Amino acid sequence: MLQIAARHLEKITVFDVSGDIDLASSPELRKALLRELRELRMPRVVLNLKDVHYIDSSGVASLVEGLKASRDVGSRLVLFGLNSAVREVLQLSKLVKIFEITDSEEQAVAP
Amino acid sequence: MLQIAARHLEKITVFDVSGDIDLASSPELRKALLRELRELRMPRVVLNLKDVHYIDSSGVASLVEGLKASRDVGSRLVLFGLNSAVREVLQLSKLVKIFEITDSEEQAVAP
Amino acid sequence: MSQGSLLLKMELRSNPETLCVVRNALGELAQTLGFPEAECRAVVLAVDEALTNIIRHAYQGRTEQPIEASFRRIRVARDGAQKPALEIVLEDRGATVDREKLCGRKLEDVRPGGLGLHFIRESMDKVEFRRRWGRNQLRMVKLLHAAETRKEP
Amino acid sequence: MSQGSLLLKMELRSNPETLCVVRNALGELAQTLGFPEAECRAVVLAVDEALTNIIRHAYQGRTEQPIEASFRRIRVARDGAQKPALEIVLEDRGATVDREKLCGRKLEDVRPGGLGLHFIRESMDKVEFRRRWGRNQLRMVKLLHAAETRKEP
Ligand SMILES: Nc1ncnc2c1ncn2[C@@H]1O[C@H](COP(=O)(O)OP(=O)(O)O)[C@@H](O)[C@H]1O
Ligand SMILES: Nc1ncnc2c1ncn2[C@@H]1O[C@H](COP(=O)(O)OP(=O)(O)O)[C@@H](O)[C@H]1O
Repeated sequence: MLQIAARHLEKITVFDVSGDIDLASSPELRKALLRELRELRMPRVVLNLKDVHYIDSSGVASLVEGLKASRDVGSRLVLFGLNSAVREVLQLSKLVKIFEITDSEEQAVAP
Repeated sequence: MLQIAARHLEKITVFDVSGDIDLASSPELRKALLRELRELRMPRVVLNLKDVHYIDSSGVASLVEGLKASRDVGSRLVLFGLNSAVREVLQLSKLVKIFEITDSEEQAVAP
Repeated sequence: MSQGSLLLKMELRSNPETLCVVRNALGELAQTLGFPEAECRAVVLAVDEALTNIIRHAYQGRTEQPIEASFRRIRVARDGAQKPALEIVLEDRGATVDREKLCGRKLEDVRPGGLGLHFIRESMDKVEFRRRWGRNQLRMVKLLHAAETRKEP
Repeated sequence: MSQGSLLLKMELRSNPETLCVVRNALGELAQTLGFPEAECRAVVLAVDEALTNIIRHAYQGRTEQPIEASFRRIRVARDGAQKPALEIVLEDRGATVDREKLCGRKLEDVRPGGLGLHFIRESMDKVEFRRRWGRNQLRMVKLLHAAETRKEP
């Protein structure tokens, strides 16, 4: 079961995501990302993936959609806290390079 | 998969147990306990159950066998670090009272 | 018995190493159905104990023997209403269960063994054994109390 | 195809909620067989992706449709020796797979979708599709390299 909790800093939304991101749950992540980026035009959206222990191609697709939306509206999508399972899958997808990934939340929200 | 690591203090053996204790793994726990108590006559054996997230009746049976052995040879068997899953099962077995259970390792190895 | 919608069926072998596989699948299934955490643990315990008994008693420790586990969402009549529940049926082709022995023992007697049936009965709302077509069938039902209350206020 | 010793067979429904149940069971099964952690994750990913494709493409998102997953320990000839391996067969009764589409796409093209087959091929040692008796069959094999080396030095 996926849980997405939002924290609002000034001009930044941090989503603390926990659970598995798969076919059942990725639509929820996609919705949260698109709402924050396309509708609310948040200048930066940060995904805390520390408690995500599984992601599959449908999860990666949601992240790519979020990334595209952020590019369209001139916002930034930043990921941090990737554990080995998530990192492996992004590496396998050859998409690690296109995402902005930081080591810590501090870096992810830095001005 | 069950893992049992032994630490030896003066006249006390502490077993750090991790994994599930079920029909597949309880014989291993039973063997470790009986060896320490019956063969080596260790005056106190302490079980650290902090990383045990599951125990069933075959696991409880192994603990009861350890307890009986400790009584036979005049040693002590002390448990600590029980999380809710383990505690619930011991409660269900009505055997919580017959075991010596402490809150911390400090108390478990105290003179 | 096989009414209701099938959630999952597993064909297993009577090897102790199978238990953790079933526990993991079932824990997740129960959570998906909306059982609170402590009830997920109870359902998992009951099935683990029942499979342990099949391996030890029905098959007398022989490995590689077939066991079938099916999980269905059903509705049962309770307090004049139809309540959703999880039905679990375990089937083996082992020795006929001796019903005399199924009554369990007094817990006051401190000794290893004899706790499995007690755990099963405490964990589930309904437990029934039957012999049918040369197979032992154990049917267990757990009501989805909490989820019901949550969804239909 | 059904040689080797059966470890587990699951009868599933084409509901996305089923995926986590299968992942949990399989993760535990792979660990029990001796696969190192990263390979357990790879096998779980491959099966999750294959089931996702069955749900989305073969059944076009329709839920409650039947899927069968079987897991066997087999031996395959490799480098002149017989190596132990895990064989996974997934079967569905959905639309016939269009083999043209199964080749996948170039990853350079940044867009959502089209990664599943790539993940499956990268994660497993052998991947075969076939249509048989009105069913789609996907057979995947993962060699138990590490365990082999450990047990037979
Ligand atoms: N599936 C079964 N098939 C045959 N006999 C069983 C089965 N389950 C339980 N029994 C009988 O019931 C008794 C009590 O079972 P249980 O409470 O689980 O304790 P234990 O298995 O430790 O003896 C067993 O000793 C056995 O004789
Ligand atoms: N089980 C299947 N049944 C039918 N068609 C499939 C199946 N798996 C894959 N396909 C076809 O192969 C294409 C590529 O699949 P995949 O790499 O998993 O990416 P995606 O599912 O995101 O399109 C799919 O779009 C679909 O046309």
